[in-house]
Amino acid sequence: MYRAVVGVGVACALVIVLVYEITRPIIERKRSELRERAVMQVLPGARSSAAFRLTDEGRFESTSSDDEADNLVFAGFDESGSLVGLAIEASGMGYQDTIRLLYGYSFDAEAIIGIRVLDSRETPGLGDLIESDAQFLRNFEKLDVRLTDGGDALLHPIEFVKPGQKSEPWQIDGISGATISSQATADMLRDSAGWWIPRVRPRKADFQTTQGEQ
Amino acid sequence: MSETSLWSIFVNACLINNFVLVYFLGICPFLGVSEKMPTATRMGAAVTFVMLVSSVCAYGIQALLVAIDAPYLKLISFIAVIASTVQLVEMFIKKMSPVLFRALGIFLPLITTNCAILGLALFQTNRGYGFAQSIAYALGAGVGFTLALVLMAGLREKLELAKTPDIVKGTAMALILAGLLSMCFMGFAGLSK
Amino acid sequence: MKILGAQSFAHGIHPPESKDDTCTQPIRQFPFAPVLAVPLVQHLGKPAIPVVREGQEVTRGQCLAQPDGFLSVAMHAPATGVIRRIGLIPSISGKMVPGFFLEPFPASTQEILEGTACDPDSASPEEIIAAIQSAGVVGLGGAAFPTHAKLRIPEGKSVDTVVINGAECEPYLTTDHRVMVENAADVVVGIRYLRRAAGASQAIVGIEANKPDAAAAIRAAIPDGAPITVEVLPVKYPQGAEKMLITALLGREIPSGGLPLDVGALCFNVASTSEIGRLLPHGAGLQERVITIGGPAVKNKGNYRIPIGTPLRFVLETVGIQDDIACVFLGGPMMGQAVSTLDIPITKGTTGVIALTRRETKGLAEPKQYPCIRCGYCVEACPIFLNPSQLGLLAEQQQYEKMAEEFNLMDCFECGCCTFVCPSHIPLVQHFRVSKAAVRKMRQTA
Amino acid sequence: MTQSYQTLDIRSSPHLSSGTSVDTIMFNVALALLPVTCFAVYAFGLAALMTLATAVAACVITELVLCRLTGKSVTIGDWSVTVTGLLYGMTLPPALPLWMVAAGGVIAVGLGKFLFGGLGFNVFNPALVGRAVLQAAFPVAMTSWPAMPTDRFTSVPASTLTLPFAEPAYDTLSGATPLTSWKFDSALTETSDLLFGSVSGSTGETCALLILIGGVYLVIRRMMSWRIPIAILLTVGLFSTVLNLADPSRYAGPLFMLFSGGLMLGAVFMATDMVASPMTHAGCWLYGVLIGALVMLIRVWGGLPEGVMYAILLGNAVSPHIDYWIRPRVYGTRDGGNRRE
Amino acid sequence: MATDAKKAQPNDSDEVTKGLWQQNPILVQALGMCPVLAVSNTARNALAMGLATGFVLLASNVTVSTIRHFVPKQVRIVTFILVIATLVTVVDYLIQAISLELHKALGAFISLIVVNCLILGRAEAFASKNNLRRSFLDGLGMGIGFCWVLLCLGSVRELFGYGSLFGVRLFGQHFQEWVVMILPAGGFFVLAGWLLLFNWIGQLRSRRQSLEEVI
Ligand SMILES: Cc1cc2nc3c(=O)[nH]c(=O)nc-3n(C[C@H](O)[C@H](O)[C@H](O)COP(=O)(O)O)c2cc1C
Ligand SMILES: Cc1cc2nc3c(=O)[nH]c(=O)nc-3n(C[C@H](O)[C@H](O)[C@H](O)COP(=O)(O)O)c2cc1C
Ligand SMILES: Cc1cc2nc3c(=O)[nH]c(=O)nc-3n(C[C@H](O)[C@H](O)[C@H](O)COP(=O)(O)O)c2cc1C
Ligand SMILES: Cc1cc2nc3c(=O)[nH]c(=O)nc-3n(C[C@H](O)[C@H](O)[C@H](O)CO)c2cc1C
Ligand code: SF4
Ligand code: SF4
Ligand code: SF4
Ligand code: SF4
Ligand code: FES
Repeated sequence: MYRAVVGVGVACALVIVLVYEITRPIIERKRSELRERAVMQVLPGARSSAAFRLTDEGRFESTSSDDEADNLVFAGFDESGSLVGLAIEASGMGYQDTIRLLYGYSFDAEAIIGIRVLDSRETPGLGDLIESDAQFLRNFEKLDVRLTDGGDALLHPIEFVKPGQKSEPWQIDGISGATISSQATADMLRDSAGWWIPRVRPRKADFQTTQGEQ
Repeated sequence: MSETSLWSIFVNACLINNFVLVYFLGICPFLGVSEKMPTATRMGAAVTFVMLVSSVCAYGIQALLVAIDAPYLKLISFIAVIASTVQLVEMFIKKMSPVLFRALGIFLPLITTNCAILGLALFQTNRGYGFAQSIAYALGAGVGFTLALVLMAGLREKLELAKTPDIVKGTAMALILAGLLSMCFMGFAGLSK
Repeated sequence: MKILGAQSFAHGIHPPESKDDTCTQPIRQFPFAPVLAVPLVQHLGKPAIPVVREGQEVTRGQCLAQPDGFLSVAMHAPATGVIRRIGLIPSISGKMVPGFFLEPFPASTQEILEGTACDPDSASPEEIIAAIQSAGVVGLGGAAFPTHAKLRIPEGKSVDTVVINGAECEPYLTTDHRVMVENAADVVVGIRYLRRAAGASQAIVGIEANKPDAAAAIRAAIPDGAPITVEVLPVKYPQGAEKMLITALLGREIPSGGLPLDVGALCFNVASTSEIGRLLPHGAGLQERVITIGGPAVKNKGNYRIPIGTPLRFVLETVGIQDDIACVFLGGPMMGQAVSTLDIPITKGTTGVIALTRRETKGLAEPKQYPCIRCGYCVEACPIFLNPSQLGLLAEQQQYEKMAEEFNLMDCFECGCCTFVCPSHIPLVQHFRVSKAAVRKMRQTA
Repeated sequence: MTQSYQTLDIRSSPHLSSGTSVDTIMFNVALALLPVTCFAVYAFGLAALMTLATAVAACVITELVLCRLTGKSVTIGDWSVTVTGLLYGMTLPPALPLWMVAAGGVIAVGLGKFLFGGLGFNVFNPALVGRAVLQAAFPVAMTSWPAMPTDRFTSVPASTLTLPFAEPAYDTLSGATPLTSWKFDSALTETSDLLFGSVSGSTGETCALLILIGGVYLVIRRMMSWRIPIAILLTVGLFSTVLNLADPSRYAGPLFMLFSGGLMLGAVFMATDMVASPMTHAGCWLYGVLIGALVMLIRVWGGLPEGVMYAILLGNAVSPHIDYWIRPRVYGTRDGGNRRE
Repeated sequence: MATDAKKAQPNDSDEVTKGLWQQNPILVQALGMCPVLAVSNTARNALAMGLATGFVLLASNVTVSTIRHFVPKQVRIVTFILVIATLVTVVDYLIQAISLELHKALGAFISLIVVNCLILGRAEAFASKNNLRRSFLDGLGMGIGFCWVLLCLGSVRELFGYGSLFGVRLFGQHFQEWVVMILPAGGFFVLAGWLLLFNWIGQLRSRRQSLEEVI
């Protein structure tokens, strides 16, 4: 009786492995294209990207792009191969569910220079304005994330303010009618940047050494 | 990065993103076993129980699959392991507590191959929950499922004697009620900040 | 169950009392009709067996029929006259029942025939029970259940309290009221008999607060040291239902499907009690009773001592009625039965004759019925704590089984509170009567 | 005289009735809403008038058409659908496009009432079903509060007359209702403003005082359960007092909580809809406490500034259970009488 | 081939059409409702999900029917689940290879086809008892029946929810979206609406039929 099950099982396993092996290269190519596109979007000017992993010693080392670890950052490079900045993932609870987004950090500007929502289930027409509202996205053209002199925290943690009240470069203007989603975005960025920037900034060199490899 | 607190995971799975009313998982038993309040309560209890079991299973399998680097076996092993574990637990309960078995037993086979159970396993691995988080998630999902089911049963029982137009009877009525309940649950949005 | 010191039961309703017209007028003797129709069965139980022939002359108070078995009582001649015929008499249920047609002698003095007296202090309980049975006394509160039958206490039960029901919670009716005011002494004597027969250590008379003069009269009539108390109860319908009364007075709840006996009590109407106290010392039989004739359609409203067997038509013609009379019912407006013909006679169970005009019935005749809006008024009115709303919905779908099994239909005692309050004008109690009959039938055949 | 005997009615007892009937109750509810309606028109001008009129008309016409279509006898004479329409209109922002008002009205009566079998069987409050669907469908329009200029009696906001299916455009937004300013700007509104309605908000919710007066009228006429509003208001009051004492800077006090938003209108007129609320007195208390607690939960910890609607709808969903568990013990039985299982 | 079969044997066409209407898996049997509701927020997602489910249904019917004689009774269900899980895994990877965006939109619901009551239900109730041809036709009919209802659902939700159909905006610039249609509640309502329409048509038909009988 078990012969039949085992037989079917073996056949199934074969089929799965076969399909997996055939589709894997295609899927991986698409994935990296997708990621590349996202990175380029949050790092205007970038033309290629590479993944880096934060090691336990606090260094960054190059890793394969399908690494599923969660301590990854992506470096973006322009045509000449020089570093444009880093793309970092952040996530947090929004209005309806967890929002995941990618933001671009520029070493030169010491600022966040772009964001892109990877995943959200916010209300269409309200919460999803964080992806499309031009006014809101303008907050991220140059969002100040300078570090303190000690280099271990943001000089001005990112602040959320009511729509139209932005007066400092580290403030984020909310979206009227979607206060919660836009505030969640700000909170996410503040926490994530406060954690990552002090770690990546001193190690800018780690990213430049591998620029040729991508 | 999954530092979300257990409480917020629980509230999220139970109220804000209720499995049945928001994620649309387990609709079939939701529509099928929500006509009588006592049955609904017991069904809910059974689902919660199976969810806990399968959450633990899924946590173990995922760890194993990552170790042997065989992500393509995820689905097939989830379903196989969950189904057989539930079967084992069922036999165990039958031996240990016939009363409990009579209360929950008839539902177990129905639930084993149910999308809420598998969905739970898939979601918790996709979100990279740790062990305690997985348990909180399973508990939240189970309690949320029970809540939806029991509320639904109350409403359907109340409507049993109503003079509803003929075309609304049955599944259509259940869907309308589910839609209204789903709308009620929208009020919980934002609770788990 | 004594909440905040007020003695009452929970729930119930407050219909307008409408008692002022009759409650102050003394009881008047009613004239004899040309022909009296005395049915052989005026009580719950077996018909009595005639002991007189057609054409025989009888004396007022003479026994016309003997009880047939225990659950039956004797009938007595309401007047001195001649038995014209033994034939069929229409009854309120629409059925024809056998009975005597008695033609009173207009010239007679109408002396009441007396028999062997029964002494309240020396007679044994059995003797008292037998005396009550041969006096033909039945429950005069409306149910007409043979009074002596209640007094036979089964093996293993005992009674500590005799409850005398002077609540008279039905609107319009004032018979019990007047009886208490005018015949308080008879009531107290009646209690002596009842207490002795039941072996009860005490008696309580429950009277609604709208009859202070009745309470005072009874109190005055109670001899010093007698274990009889008078309790004044809040005015509320159905205070007079024995379950409610016993709960209010004794704080005891009669179990579902049980009798007052199960909680050591017996309940008797004051009018029944007063008749016992009036008849037994003389060995006489019940041949007339006090009845309220009232309602807006009646001209000469009041309480009358009316011979049993007086045709309703004669009663109404004697007191005079308004032209726009629309509805006549026997008993009170909450539980009384409407009559379709005036040819039926007054019986022992008749507590009142109430006639309404078009004006009062206009709203009632064909009220627009709405679906149940779940207002819960009925739930909060039902003294038995049933859910009339749910029962009503089930009744419309004829789910009688479920009504009885899950919603305690059989505990409904048809007080009508639910129908009274229902803003949707759903005939709830009417449904329940039908449903209960259906359930009884199902259970019998099953 | 003999003639009149022949026309005797034969009816079964009881031969008396309390005299209240569904249509008088509903008519009186509409009457109790009249002051609130007048105030709404005064406060928000022509826009409010048009909103309320459209809401009532949409509800009544829907009921009429559905009754005709299904061959039922027409039930608009019992006033219940008028009450539904009026209350529904009162929960809407005064400058909501009229086509949305009408669409919501059709939904309120069609989905919220008719599909369940009409009067008496709607398990959810139909007016709130209408509002909830609108809120889910048009979240932006449902949370836009235009300023009410002095020429409000002669002109209407542009948004009101938006073409069907088109997106409304607003000329001037007054911005925040009291609850929104509290929730997102931590700004409190004067209690007197809340009482007398000089604030922005839904058409019929702004004047707490008139709503209370209407409620007291209905309670005095015994057409409304006073237990439900009292339970809701007490719960909210106590809850907010405790929070306010614990941390006055974060949590608003009871007066603000009680008189702001739709709480008064909801507690007095909408939670009390008998059809969707429990039947027993004890059940009503529990239901009220539950709704009050949910309102506070959503207002204080949820994402929305106002939770009255969702709280009442959830209360409606729970009320069959309340009725099931709070069954009074049947007289003469030990365990509450027969029960399933 | 289906059309050929139809011509050859009227029975065969019944096999296909029963899934379309009288025994429609969604409208009548209420099976496999979860994916129906979850991924029908746009016409494109609905179609993709319908096709994926339909494919698995067809393939599992065929496979199950083929191996039905080799599989002992006791392990039948287990084997079927195994087969279905394999097919789903395959579909999952295929969709990823075709479009990652689509895969993301359908989310976990592709994997959840495994537990779709419809598929196991047909395998158990039909394919394990019938020959290859009939199982194929049954799978085809059920698959199409599933697809078209899903498509109807998705179209209405997209039309009102986004003002577009298959991504093409239909109502111009100023259309006000009905967000509720894309929300979960809208899924329930629209499916209920289709069901009401279906029941109504059924009622009209049976009424006409009984009328004809009377005449
Ligand atoms: C159905 C519905 C969905 C909503 N979705 C969101 C959302 O996704 N994101 C958000 O920030 N606010 C959302 N809101 C609005 C919030 O409840 C709240 O009104 C808003 O954040 C307040 O912003 P404001 O202060 O700018 O008015 C939604 C409201 C409703 C009624
Ligand atoms: C709803 C209801 C109301 C009643 N009200 C009275 C009443 O007011 N007075 C009364 O004597 N009996 C009333 N009864 C009858 C009593 O329950 C009881 O049968 C009676 O008091 C027994 O006395 P009897 O046998 O001497 O008539 C009522 C019964 C019911 C069901
Ligand atoms: C009875 C009633 C119930 C209401 N329920 C809600 C509700 O649950 N959610 C909501 O956002 N607004 C509700 N409102 C409207 C709010 O009072 C008003 O829209 C709110 O204060 C503004 O919040 P916003 O920022 O979401 O626009 C209700 C109004 C009334 C009259
Ligand atoms: C006190 C009271 C409150 C009411 N509140 C509502 C309400 O909030 N919404 C509604 O649609 N109808 C309301 N009604 C009217 C009526 O109950 C409603 O039309 C039915 O729910 C429709 O079946 C109310 C009626 C009363 C007596
Ligand atoms: S007959 Fe009427 S008045 Fe007399 S006790 Fe009964 S209900 Fe009360
Ligand atoms: S008639 Fe029956 S159900 Fe109605 S109130 Fe009286 S006891 Fe209760
Ligand atoms: S007779 Fe009774 S059951 Fe029949 S319709 Fe009228 S109220 Fe309903
Ligand atoms: S009183 Fe009438 S309308 Fe109110 S709940 Fe009872 S049956 Fe329904
Ligand atoms: S439970 Fe059947 S498809 Fe989800």
